[in-house]
Amino acid sequence: MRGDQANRLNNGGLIDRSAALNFRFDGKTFSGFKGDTLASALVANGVKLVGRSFKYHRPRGILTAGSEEPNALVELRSGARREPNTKATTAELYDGLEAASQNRWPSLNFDVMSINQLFAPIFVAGFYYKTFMWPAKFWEAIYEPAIRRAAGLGRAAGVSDPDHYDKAWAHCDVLIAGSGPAGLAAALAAGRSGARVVLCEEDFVLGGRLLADGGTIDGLPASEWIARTLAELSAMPDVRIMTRTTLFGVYDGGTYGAIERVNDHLPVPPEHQVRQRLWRIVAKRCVAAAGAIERPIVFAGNDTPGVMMASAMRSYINRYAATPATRIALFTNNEDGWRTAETAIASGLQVAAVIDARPDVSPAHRALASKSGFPVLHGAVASVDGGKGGARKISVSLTGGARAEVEADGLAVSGGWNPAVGLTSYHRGRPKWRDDIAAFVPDGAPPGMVAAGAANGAFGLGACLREGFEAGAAAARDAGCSGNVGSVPVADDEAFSLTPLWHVPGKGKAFVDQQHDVTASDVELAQREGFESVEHLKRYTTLGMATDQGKTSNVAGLAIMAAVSGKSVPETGTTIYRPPYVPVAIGAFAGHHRDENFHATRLTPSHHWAAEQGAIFVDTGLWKRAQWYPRAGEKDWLESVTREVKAVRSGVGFCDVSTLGKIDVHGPDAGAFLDRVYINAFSSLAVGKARYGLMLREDGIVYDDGTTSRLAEDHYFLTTTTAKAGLVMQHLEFCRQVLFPELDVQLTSVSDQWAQFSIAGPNTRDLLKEIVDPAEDLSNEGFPFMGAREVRLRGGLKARLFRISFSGEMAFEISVPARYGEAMARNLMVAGKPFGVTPYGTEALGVMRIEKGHVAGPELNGTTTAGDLGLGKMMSTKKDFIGRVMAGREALTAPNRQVVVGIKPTDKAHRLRSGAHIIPKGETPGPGNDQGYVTSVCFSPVLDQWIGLGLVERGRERIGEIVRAHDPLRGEDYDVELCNSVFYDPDGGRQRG
Amino acid sequence: MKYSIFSLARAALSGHKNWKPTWRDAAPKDRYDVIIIGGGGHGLATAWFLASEFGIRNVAVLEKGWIGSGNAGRNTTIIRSNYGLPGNTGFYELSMKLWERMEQDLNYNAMVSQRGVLNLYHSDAQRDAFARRGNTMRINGIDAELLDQAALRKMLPFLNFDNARFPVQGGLLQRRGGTARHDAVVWGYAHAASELGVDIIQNCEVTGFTRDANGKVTGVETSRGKIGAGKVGMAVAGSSSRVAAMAGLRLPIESHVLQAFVSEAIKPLIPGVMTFGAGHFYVSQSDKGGLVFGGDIDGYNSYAQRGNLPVVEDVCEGGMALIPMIGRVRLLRQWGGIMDMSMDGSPIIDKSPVDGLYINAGWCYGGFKATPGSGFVFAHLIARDQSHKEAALFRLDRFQRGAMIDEKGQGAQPNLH
Amino acid sequence: MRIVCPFCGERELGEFTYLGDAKPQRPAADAGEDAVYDYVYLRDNVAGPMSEHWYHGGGCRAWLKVTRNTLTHEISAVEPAAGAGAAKVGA
Amino acid sequence: MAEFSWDVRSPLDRALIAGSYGAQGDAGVALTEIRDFDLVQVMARRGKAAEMVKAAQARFGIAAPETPKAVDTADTALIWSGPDQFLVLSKGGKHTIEALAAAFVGSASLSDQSHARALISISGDKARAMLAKLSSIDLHPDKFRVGAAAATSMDHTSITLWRGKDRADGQPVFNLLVFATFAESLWHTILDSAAEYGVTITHSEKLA
Repeated sequence: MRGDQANRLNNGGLIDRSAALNFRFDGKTFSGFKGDTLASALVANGVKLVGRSFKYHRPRGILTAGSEEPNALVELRSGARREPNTKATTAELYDGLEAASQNRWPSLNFDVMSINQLFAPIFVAGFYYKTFMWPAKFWEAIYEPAIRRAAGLGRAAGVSDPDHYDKAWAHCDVLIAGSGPAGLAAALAAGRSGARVVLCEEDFVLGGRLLADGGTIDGLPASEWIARTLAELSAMPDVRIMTRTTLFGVYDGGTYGAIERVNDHLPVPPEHQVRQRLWRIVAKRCVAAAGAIERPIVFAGNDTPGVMMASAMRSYINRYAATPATRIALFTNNEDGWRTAETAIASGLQVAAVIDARPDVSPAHRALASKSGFPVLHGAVASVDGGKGGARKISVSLTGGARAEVEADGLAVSGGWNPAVGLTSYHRGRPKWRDDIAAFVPDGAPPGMVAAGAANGAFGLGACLREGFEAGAAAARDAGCSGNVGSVPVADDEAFSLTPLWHVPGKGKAFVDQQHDVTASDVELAQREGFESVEHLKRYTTLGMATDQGKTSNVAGLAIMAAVSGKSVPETGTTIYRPPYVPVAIGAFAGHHRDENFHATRLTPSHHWAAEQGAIFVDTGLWKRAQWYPRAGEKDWLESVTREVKAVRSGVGFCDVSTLGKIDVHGPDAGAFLDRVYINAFSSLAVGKARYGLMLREDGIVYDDGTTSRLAEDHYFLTTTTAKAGLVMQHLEFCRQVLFPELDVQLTSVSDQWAQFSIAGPNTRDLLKEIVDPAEDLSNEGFPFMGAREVRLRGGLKARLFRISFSGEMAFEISVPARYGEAMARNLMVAGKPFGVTPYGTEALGVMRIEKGHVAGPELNGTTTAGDLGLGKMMSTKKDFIGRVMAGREALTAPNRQVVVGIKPTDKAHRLRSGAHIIPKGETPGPGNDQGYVTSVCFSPVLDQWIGLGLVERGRERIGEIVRAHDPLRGEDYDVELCNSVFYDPDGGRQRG
Repeated sequence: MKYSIFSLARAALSGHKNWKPTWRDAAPKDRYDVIIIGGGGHGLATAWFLASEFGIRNVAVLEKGWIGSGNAGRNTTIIRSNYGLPGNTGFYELSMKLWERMEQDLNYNAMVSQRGVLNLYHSDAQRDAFARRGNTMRINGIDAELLDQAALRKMLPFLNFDNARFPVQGGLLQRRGGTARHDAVVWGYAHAASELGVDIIQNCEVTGFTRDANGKVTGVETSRGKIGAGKVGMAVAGSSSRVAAMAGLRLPIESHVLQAFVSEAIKPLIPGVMTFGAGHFYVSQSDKGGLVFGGDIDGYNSYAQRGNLPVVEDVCEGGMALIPMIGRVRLLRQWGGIMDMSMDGSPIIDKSPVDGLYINAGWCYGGFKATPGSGFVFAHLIARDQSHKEAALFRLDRFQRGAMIDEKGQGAQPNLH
Repeated sequence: MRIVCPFCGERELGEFTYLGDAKPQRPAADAGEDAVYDYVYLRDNVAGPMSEHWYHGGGCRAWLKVTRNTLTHEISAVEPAAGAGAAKVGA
Repeated sequence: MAEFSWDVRSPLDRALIAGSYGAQGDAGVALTEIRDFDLVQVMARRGKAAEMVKAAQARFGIAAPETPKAVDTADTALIWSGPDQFLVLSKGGKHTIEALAAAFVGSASLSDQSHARALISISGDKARAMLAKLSSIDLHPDKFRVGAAAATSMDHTSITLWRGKDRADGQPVFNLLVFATFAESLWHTILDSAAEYGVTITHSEKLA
């Protein structure tokens, strides 16, 4: 093996010989050229052994020159950018590329696991289902770890992906997959019609098979025709050509998924650029011109390095000027395969023999053989000798029974072509069989999609151009574009004569799925064991489940199954085709949405002020909320929170509660509307008043709660919990638009319009007087509990003031337009200074609500009724409302339901924890006496102990009972007392005062 | 045919020519004591338990396609018994115990792998909910551990702890949870049931029920003719409404699409099963090496067995948010299954209002882990005409009574369960 | 999937939220528990064209009645809910 | 008596750093935040769409948009925001909710959104390429013409988008209203999307 491109032809190829690129494979340095793939550069350097197979660790080389490659998989790049299972055949060469073979130890050349080949007689399809059952404990301990280590292919980086990804949308009239002759012709026709066109090509150069097979189009050599076509397309402003972009999926409504490898051809993406971009392309029509995939023939030793698809060999020779072998044999069952012999001869390579499975060979080819001096053998390849050094000798079963041997270091194989039916089958359309080409062609394509060219079973160049052109023109027409399409590109149609041959019986392992090491005898075994359905075949043998998704193996596998089960290939049928057409990086599907950008972040109007204060923030849905405001010297969160609570209960504090959902309910029927969505009445609420409301789902379970105020006869201001804001808006719009369209009511979210602060504590009124215009009457008479109205602040700003209390203290909530939110926080600090004003966070808010026995999220858990929450009396009996009827069902009104109750440890020093279960004293915990659980806890500075709320069976009837808080998860079990859920100021004097 | 390493070695000597079919491909007889509609895991398990536990061997399993062609072969293979509500907790533990002996019971390696199932939490509220659930499990004799962040950092250092929108704070771990090879479960039950005389009839689609004058079901009409039966059980999750409609029933069920995904095979990367608590993503790694992952249902009614891109993106976003090292691992294949989404997220195993017809339905996306338990309690119900005690709350009339089993607390909106 | 919002035009799936079958009608206040049970819990679960409620929450906030085939996802009709754009009622 | 200042802060006050961002060279995207505007949502009452249109005509001298469009007067933009509703965007207090109340009595409900949104103007020759990463709607010059509007989403966040008059250099201008509490988050996403094209960032007190 030499590192100097010894197998590079001196002329030709679409490589830039002025741009030499160095790369490393398994630690050895090689060179290649710009325009190479890793595979072509390896070929040019004479590297034949590239990987090891999945199960038997057999030496493998390069089989194809495209994304269907099963064997030549490498770990590309290194460190955090290591990409396992990268196909060398599609990896674009760049300077400094690093690649390593995979699934071998310690080295590719000497792989210990190749010992598996010795056990091959036992390691047949499905062997693991029949053993490893005893002793039962050994599976996880011994067998499975060994199997897991042996399986898998490459190694993932194991550290965070350092690259960025994004996603984008594109819209077009006509989307074209593939830039071979059919795709380019489709683009020409559609573009000339005036259609908006997007053409996706997975390769980094346009042309498809033209790049390797050439031809004459409109009297021009293919390369010139491509250049001319590209020039014409580039001049069309609404034609977008995307190379390095694979259309991988078809979704509903003409939405397509494509992956653009924006910078995979560079060592690292340039600054500010992404590695890959996921495209969602919306297209009125799609032309699938993704070509066809040449299929192997299954024979013993068909996985030997040096055995290569005939078309791939042409690609390496013609496109890359790299010779996979010096003395080539060709095994074909069709006319097209012969092109490889022609190519080899034209490039000065030796042709050892052509083995043609057909009864006849054309006179032209016979003449070629005699002129070039190689034999034409009628028959089939029986086996290939060779190992990791590559093929050496090919033995042939001649028609009639005799045998022959051919010395060659390369064997080109052509079993015919399978149209790429993936895209057209993703809506579960089943491709249909065509006898003349012995292949499946698209049928039942997704709406708006049509296949053209080789993807549709048209293998001649002229036919590809005609079909592509017509499909492009028709697609544009269907999309409403009627420009003059001009004339169709013209080329000759080559003959395509094929005699189907799938499998050459014989001794030795003959591989159907090379990556998964599925052999012809595995297929036969599956049939013998009853796994005859193609889906069973796939699942039992893993045929077609490797990284190539069976692109080179599926049809051969089911043809062999058909043969052994005595059915035809179409009767046997295909498995379901599933996207993506090529594997797509998970990072690309995620795009920008990772790390801190996983989801959007909502900030309260006072966020930056709170951050300045050193607040600790907590995630509440998308919100960041101030959780507490630590001060120097405080040893933990509990000390800070306790200080905040005490400051509120003894003086005054404030908290940004802008996260509450806020909805303007307008219209003459606003009151009637609210009567239907709340269990209690709102039409009777006086203007200037607020009322607590409870909403049920239609199934009678509590949905949400909040305070709603009547600001005008036809204007209510409704608040929701932070968690349910969006959902309640959606629910109310459903009620308004669907359930009660007869009501004249309008809804607008004003959640973001208002910065809302709760100001609480005995000194609240004193503080407010500093903020509010002195003309406003804030006295208990002038602004009583549950009052709500607009007020003017000092300086003239208008605000809304609500006398409502969550903390149980004398409290108001004040709303100012959001851009004043930060100023409000600052002003409250200034105005409150004489009163020791203390900003408090959600923890202190939570402590005070528990002390006060208010229910919140942990109690409104989607399974509790109004009765469970102790709010059953709010349910109006005078009106219908959402959830009324279902709330009355027997199990929801049963006397033994778990209801909200207060809980406190009998040992005042003991901490109470949420999630502890309630078990009667003296009983062994079990499913029969699990009577409920602790929902919310806090350390109550007022009671100087941990307290909580819980949902406990018949809890309200059991006040004073001592029960067990059972918490085996945390190894605790202690006595608690069930008590009134209102721990603090039960008669409510403080909030009314 | 007994499977073991010895039988394999023997077979190897004869070139594996002597293996018999894993199950007999039977043709329908005129009449059976019990017909099970649906040759998935649940149906085959039911047949096996009828034969092995309840002595009813004149049983047919009717499958419209090939066995395991429905959700049994399309799921993400997770087994666990970490449920929090009465009805579910005991039932799934019964199922877990049956998983633990399945391979010996069936003489078939279903690769039951108790590698642990970890639900991650990202907030105090989630931790508290997990504590409640974990304690329920412990009270029911099920293993559960509440782990904090420090423990997770040691155990799973690759999770995104420090650069995350919603940092992982801890998790609820059930070590006995894990995975099993889904197809092998189907084949194993088919193999064992067939050995006991159960007829497994593929390509036999039920098109209607035959009823007597009293309305009692007397058999089924199929694409392969009428077949009589003493009792008929349906285990056709995904198609429950369609089959029930043939008997004139409407069910509290909607059919939804759940997508699932597998990556290319890579060397072992992720040890157990884990579920993201701040997005829709869960993942395990198959023995073959692929990351098997999924998320939420697409959210709209569907029988199409395929989904759309927004959910693919949503799931991968969750994956990248939780495990940023999987960015360069490639998604290999996506597929979709039809979920029987019930109105409270829990299954229905009950006699139907039609005499002689028994319903096993509403598995949402949790049916795989239930396979052995479901088969056992359904067989019990059919054989004894009485609910097994661990399935006593899975009644069809629970919605009328208000006795829902709603783990997620989402109410009668199936796409939220 | 793409839905042609009668107000906004064609939009992608991500802008919409699904509720479900639009056929069940909320029973009158005096219809009784069985009728409400039926409305809340029982579904035809149609395999084929089905009328459904979708919410254009990521757009104009209109509730829509969409006729969609649950076997193919093909959408054949979209109309606004009775109260979406009701300002034009009688106008 | 304590001294207060009621200074206003736009939701992007902290996040917006005027200057250039991302790739060097000629910036492909220009981002301008427009601050301190009045914005009123006008929603027709049941059966009163025609009256609302009439009232708008009387008040603004032009018909309010009944389809997804934005129309300008000398001092306002009326932007469609949903069926039978539109937004009135203005500066300087001429069309505040108080000022508009009388005009729509009986025909429409008004809701003040002045502080509920941030307004970002996006322009430049890469504006469309950048927006294609965020918006699923088709912004092709022939499909989303000057004056076109959309109630849509970006990054799962509801927004209102409309195309303003082209810049003097012929480059398109897209105006985007986003909910205020989401603004900083979306802003960072926009910057992330625009970085590869180069960005110039400014803020302005004037409507474009």
